[in-house]
Amino acid sequence: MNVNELKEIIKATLFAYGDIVAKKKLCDILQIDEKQLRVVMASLIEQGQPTNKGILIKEINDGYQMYTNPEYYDYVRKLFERNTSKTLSQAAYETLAVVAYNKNVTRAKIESVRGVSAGSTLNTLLDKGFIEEAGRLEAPGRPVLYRTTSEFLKAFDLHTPADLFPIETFSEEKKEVLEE
Amino acid sequence: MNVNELKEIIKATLFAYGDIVAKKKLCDILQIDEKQLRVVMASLIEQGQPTNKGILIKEINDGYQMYTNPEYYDYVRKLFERNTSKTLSQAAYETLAVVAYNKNVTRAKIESVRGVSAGSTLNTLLDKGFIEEAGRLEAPGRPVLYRTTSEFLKAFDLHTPADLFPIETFSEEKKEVLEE
Amino acid sequence: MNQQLFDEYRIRLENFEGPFDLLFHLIEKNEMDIYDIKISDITDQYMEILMDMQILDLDFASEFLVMASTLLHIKSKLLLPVIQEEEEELDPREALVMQLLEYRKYKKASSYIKTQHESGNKLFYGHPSTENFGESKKVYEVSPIILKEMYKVIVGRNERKRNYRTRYMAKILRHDKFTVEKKIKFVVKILLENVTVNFHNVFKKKGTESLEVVVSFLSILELAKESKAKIKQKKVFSDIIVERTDKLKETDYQEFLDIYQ
Repeated sequence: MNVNELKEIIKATLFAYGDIVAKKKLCDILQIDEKQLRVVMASLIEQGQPTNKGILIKEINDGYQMYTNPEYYDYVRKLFERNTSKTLSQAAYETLAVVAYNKNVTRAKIESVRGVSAGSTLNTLLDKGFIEEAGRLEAPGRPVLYRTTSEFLKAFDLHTPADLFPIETFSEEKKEVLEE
Repeated sequence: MNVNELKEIIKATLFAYGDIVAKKKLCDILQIDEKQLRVVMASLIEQGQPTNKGILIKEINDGYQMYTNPEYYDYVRKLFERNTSKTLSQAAYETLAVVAYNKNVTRAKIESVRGVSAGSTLNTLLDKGFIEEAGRLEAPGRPVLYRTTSEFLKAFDLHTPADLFPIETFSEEKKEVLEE
Repeated sequence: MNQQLFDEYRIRLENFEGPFDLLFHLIEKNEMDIYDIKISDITDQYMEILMDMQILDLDFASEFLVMASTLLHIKSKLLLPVIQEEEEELDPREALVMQLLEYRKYKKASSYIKTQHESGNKLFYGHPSTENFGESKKVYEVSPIILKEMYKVIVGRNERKRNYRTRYMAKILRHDKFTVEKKIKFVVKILLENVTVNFHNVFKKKGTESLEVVVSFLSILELAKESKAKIKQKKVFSDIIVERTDKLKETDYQEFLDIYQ
């Protein structure tokens, strides 16, 4: 199969699926290996920019998904009655920050960083699908671990968890604490 | 706004909406009249065929909708296939046969036919979506009735339950089993 | 504290994400160095804000109160004369400062996360297609023929293994036993002949085995459930009146015969 044909099939599948399609799945369907897929996808993603920019494709976690070019947000938004812009509470953003930057994190850790109880905020984030349970910590009490989801990556315009600015970005230059 | 820009915005809106977008709505969004829209759409639809054929656009009623090129159905279909193991256990096949040939059947009946407890097999089949609950039998204890689903028909390549080969001995057995 | 500053402090605690957030606010307002917090000033101001709450919502304020006690503890430690010991004395503020720095880091990260959310909000992801992609390929390696054969096999096995034997067994077992199945037939017959009957007179005659009485009673309950009979009892342990309803038909007798005979 030639590359152009592959590209069209990929577009068709991503469009029809409407969600992240795993790389492995695409390789299965197209009968190609992941290296070949990467080449095709790179070309497809790049070509999207100048000639076909209404609908773009991005890599999210171990898959790809189609999305609308944010440039056209103002037009697309008009299609939907509701105001599509959704924001979360400050508490939710802080909690998400702790979860996102710590990969697998217990409720106790979140509470110790923020100094407040995290129960209801965690529930909100679980409901919205931005975080999920990720097993339990092998420690006394076996507390539940939380991590962010691909839904989080999608809603926060990130490709992988590694896309986040490193947390050090947000700490002031290191001073020797309390040194005179 | 130039025609190419219009085309990209139209693609973005049709993609995001995922349903028929009315011509009037598109005209509203793009601030153009219906005659202009027709020209742009004609060009967009035509251009789809050779260079961008994974996702096509068609006119439906008074609007437009995106759809996948049917040429690629065989690939796209693979995405939606259930990712389950291809065989069932002997117990599951037997149980399924009893349910399929008896339409609405109680657990007691299955167990009486097969001579073994049916609990875990029933759960497997319920999980796989091959059978479902179909009310209760109006008899002492009001036991749950089971029947096969359309998922079962799909997986077993049947169009209707009547497609099953008739079992001649069936009527003889019915009374006997009910009496147990 | 001057009036303007005081008004600013009259901010409701609800506006703060927690005690760390409030402490930050105070440190910034007082233009203090986070590494050298004037604990005495901060504690006083912090307490003032807490006291200013007209009604203390303990559910909400408990975390702020915990911080208050931490501050007071640190303050008291700082007031004590430092006895120089061999190992270096830790600054009592250190743990608090570490926590504040950690919190500040994530607070900043959270506004970045929020920005990301705003840009993510401008993306639309489409929906799974509702198109019909045709009959999906047969996933299970089985055909209706196999299913039919399977059924024949179990029916055959069933026949050989148990059918005839169980049929006789069932008859033997039922022979001397009272069964609801049989009894219903009997009750239906009696009710078809009499509109009402006295339970004690008809079903609980002298010499009737208690098992039979129970079975009779269950049969009546079964009929009552199907609205074919009504049961009345004036008071506990008094006689039970069983009354047939319009729903009880001649055909019921035949039907029960068919099913249970």
